[in-house]
Amino acid sequence: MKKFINKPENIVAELLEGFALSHPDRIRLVGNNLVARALPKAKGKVGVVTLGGSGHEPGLSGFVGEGMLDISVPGEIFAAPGAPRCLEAIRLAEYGSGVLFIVLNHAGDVLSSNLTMEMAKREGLNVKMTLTHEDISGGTNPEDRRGLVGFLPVYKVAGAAAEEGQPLNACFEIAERMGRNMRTLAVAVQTATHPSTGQAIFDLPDDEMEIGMGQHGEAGTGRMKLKTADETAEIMLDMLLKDLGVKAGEELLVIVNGAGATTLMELFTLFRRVDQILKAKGIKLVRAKVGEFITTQEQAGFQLMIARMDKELIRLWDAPSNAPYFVVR
Amino acid sequence: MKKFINKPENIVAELLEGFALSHPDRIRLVGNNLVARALPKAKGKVGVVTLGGSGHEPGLSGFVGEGMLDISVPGEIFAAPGAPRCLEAIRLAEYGSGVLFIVLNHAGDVLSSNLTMEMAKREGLNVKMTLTHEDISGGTNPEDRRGLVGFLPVYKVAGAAAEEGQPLNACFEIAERMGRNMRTLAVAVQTATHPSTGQAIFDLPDDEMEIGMGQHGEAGTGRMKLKTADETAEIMLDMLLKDLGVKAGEELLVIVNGAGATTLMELFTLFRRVDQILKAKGIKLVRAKVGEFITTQEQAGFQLMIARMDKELIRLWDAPSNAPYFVVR
Amino acid sequence: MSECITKDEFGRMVAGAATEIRTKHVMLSELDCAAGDGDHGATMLRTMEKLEKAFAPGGSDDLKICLKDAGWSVLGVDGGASSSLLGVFFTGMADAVGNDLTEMFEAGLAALQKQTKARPGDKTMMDALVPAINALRSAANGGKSVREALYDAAAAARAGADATRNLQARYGRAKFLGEKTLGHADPGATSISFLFEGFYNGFTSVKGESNNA
Amino acid sequence: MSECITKDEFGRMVAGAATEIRTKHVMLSELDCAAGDGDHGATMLRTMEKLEKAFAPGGSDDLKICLKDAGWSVLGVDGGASSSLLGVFFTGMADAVGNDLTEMFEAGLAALQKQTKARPGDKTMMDALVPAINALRSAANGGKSVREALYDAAAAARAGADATRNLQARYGRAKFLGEKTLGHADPGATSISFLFEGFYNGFTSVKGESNNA
Ligand SMILES: Nc1ncnc2c1ncn2[C@@H]1O[C@H](COP(=O)(O)OP(=O)(O)O)[C@@H](O)[C@H]1O
Ligand SMILES: Nc1ncnc2c1ncn2[C@@H]1O[C@H](COP(=O)(O)OP(=O)(O)O)[C@@H](O)[C@H]1O
Ligand SMILES: [Mg+2]
Ligand SMILES: [Mg+2]
Ligand SMILES: [Mg+2]
Ligand SMILES: [Mg+2]
Repeated sequence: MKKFINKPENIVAELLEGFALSHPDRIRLVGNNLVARALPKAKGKVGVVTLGGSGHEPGLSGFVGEGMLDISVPGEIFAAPGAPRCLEAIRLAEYGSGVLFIVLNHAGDVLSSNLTMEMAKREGLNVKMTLTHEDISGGTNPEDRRGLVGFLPVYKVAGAAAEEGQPLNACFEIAERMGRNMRTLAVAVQTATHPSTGQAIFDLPDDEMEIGMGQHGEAGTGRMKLKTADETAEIMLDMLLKDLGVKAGEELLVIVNGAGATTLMELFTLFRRVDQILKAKGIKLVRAKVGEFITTQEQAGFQLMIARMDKELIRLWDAPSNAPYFVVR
Repeated sequence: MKKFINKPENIVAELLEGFALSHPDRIRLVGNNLVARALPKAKGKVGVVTLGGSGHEPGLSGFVGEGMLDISVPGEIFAAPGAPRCLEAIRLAEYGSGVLFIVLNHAGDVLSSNLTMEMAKREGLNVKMTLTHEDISGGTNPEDRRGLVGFLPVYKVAGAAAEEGQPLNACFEIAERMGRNMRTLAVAVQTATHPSTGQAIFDLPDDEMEIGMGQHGEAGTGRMKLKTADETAEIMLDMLLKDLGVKAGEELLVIVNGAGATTLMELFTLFRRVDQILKAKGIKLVRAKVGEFITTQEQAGFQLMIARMDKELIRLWDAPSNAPYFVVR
Repeated sequence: MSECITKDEFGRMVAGAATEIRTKHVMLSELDCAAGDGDHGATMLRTMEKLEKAFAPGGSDDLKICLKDAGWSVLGVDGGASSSLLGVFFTGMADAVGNDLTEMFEAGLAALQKQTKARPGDKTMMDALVPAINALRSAANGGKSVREALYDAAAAARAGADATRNLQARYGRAKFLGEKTLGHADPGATSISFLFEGFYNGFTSVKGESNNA
Repeated sequence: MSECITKDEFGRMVAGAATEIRTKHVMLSELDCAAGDGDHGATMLRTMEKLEKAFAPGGSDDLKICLKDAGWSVLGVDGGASSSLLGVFFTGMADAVGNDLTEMFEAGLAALQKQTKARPGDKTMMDALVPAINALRSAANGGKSVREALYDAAAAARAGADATRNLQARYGRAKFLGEKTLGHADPGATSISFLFEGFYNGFTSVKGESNNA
């Protein structure tokens, strides 16, 4: 493994320290290694909290900032944080109007957040939890659909709603509406090495790719020969459009998220084909985002996300943010 | 090679198409595949133009936008564009007060830009060219020092000066001052494959790294056993501080630029050590930027840049920008 | 067996379990590499550290306080599914202190079953934990000693863990691997079998007796 | 040799050179892989396309216009150092149309030398180009025919290119590789030798004569 790290057991603490130091005006570490805004949100607004494993930078803590998250609870490498730190984060993000807790559907995260919710309720905290699960490779049962890069629009629109002073119920409804209207599919072509163990997290023959691969090398169902950019975009977009039931005239947000080693060069090439297909079908591509938002170390591959937008969701997506890895003017 | 591309000869055209489509409000392709702002700069201001090979995304075209570049001239993969398109860009970026032409010191780019300057002068265009060459691995002769991620502060401060209406001479002086006060060193641990040829661009044994490796696998001088993040940061920062002659009390901008496959996790870890060392030496780290600004496909490694800042340079660095990969509010 | 367990006795059980995990954590990570993310050994090591700390000399003499502390700090290991589940388990046991050991374990299991739908057959830690606790119950009902009960539990846990080799994962990360999980024992079930092995070793250690109950 | 060359004659030379590059471009890229970025063959292919197009039937009959067009479109190949340098070279030749072939080549070289400091010995295209043009000059001064002059030039270019094997690069990307460039011929010098080989082939082709000048 060729990674610039020090002792494996210190990776998370050191990366968080570096992250906070590189944005001293915007980010600070509070409590038990929680990532929070340097300037907390004004009293009376809804707090927005999330949790998730580390090793996926800039996800998830890169989206803490005005207009997005108040606090993120980073776990160990690829591992959910436990309930105690989540509870601590929720207490800190209570500015007087309750807290929205955004959870990506992965076994460990759900376990921790269910426990957190029980404890928070016992303490009388006003928390609502919303689960993202838009990975269509999981089949039709929503429980089996993982939360992938769809967290990004959910953080963005719910964060913007909270920032503009909407009440907890409204923020929750917006997050849920965004969640219901989005779908993601991932593809992997090259494994990552686990930074603590130095082991490859999966194997894939030299000429194959796997559609449906999860965020940590959890296998998908679509192992096939490597395809061109255009073919790959066509296969994946087709599955997504069908699953979401998109019709001509509807308005979509598209996100192309690089897994780590896949270049922007490739992501742009793929996005170009997505745009062409949507145009041909009369579907409106109203917003787009191409880059690395949640990575899996140096894995190669990408996630393609589509989301059906409405006027309010677009307005909230466009609202200002100063999160270090999602600045909107 | 596992890359999502179509025909190798179409890579550049397709990636540019996708890039422009993903930012239709900010970017459009003009003329002969030049990347320009969707809304051109106001008349009477200085235009800012750059050139460079493709395959390094988001560099260089990702920094076209209000407050940074007006037009970038992308070449083929890793290859400088020729003079004709550069000349075309300069003509288009002439808004009445001349054009600043920012060139990174690489053989092909310098050749093209010298030719461009001759032609531009013959046409009576008012252009000034500034060359960035801050790679200290090239030795003491400035001609041998390549232009690496230092283009970023130069684009930023010169772009901001042009945006606020400073005359060409002033923009040029600012770019030169920024250029004189910056130093970069790169390190590579893993090769990239050339997207057109499918070949590895260099070889490196499994347990080694190379300090001084250039943007395209041009060898450096510092091949050594792989080091920890802390050791690597110490070695590189030490060389940079010496070369720039930084003294206690001075103010620095630091950029850590990932080569492609090196994770933000690692870059944060490295940055943390840089911050610690500077604190110990009494040097002030006033601004920082950690991410991928110029990449070499899926190469692993990073560039560390330091720059001595003054009040005006900091002000210009902080000025607003809406370049897709460098948004400042 | 229907005696209440003392804090010292449970502390010895924890120490025995910690020794067991410390000798075998590499194998746990290897199992987790086969169909998970390779971190289970590291998480179990951190879990045992927290458990030992909660029972360290100088701490409270109250078993309930020690177990509550253990549960909370295991929840705080931040190591994904397994540390959360074990944290819940020890917290559940804490709530039943005052009852006998079997009842305490049953209370831990009940708490756990509120957090996960996984049941024996799903290739999770439940495949070792449920038979182990069933064995404790049978031993208690059959009038066996704590030592004998723990011996039976360890044997049942081991058998349960071994049997996961032939199962397909239906919970946790591994569920997405389907058939590929066949042929490897579940890491979580394996560590439960090590825990019960260690509980027995620890319980018997001070008395200096041999392993045959 | 002090005759002026016609547009058709030069067009045939270009066609010969294009054929040569098309058969050997893979080798050029391989040489560029050894101590560069592996794209030299591709750049040369695109360069030859532009050259051929400038001399394609239906275009101008004026050699100066054709060469100006060729130079400008080769500059526009966007292929890094070599296409810019060759673009400059053909532009320089265009400016000397009206003089004899040797003088045209010398004018191209002079234009080139304004853009690069590389000289023979620096392991660049200059190591083939300078001897080739020197050979043209000697042939002309010695009263040889164009055909003979081009034959000498091709031989000199090949010898110059071969000799780069023993040189260390001091210009272009390869300069950063220092000693590692030893043992491989310079790609740019090699393509210059192919160009001159092709110029000779093309010039002689229509007359249907054998290769021995
Ligand atoms: N929902 C669940 N119910 C019961 N046990 C589970 C569940 N999810 C995971 N496990 C257990 O946890 C083990 C994996 O633990 P570990 O590797 O530490 O966590 P993670 O999977 O988060 O990396 C699995 O082998 C399984 O025994
Ligand atoms: N400054 C220079 N002067 C003369 N020739 C040069 C110079 N730089 C590069 N070359 C020639 O160009 C060749 C490489 O061409 P090519 O691979 O097409 O361009 P690039 O190096 O930009 O990828 C070298 O082998 C060398 O002969
Ligand atoms: Mg894990
Ligand atoms: Mg090149
Ligand atoms: Mg695991
Ligand atoms: Mg080359």
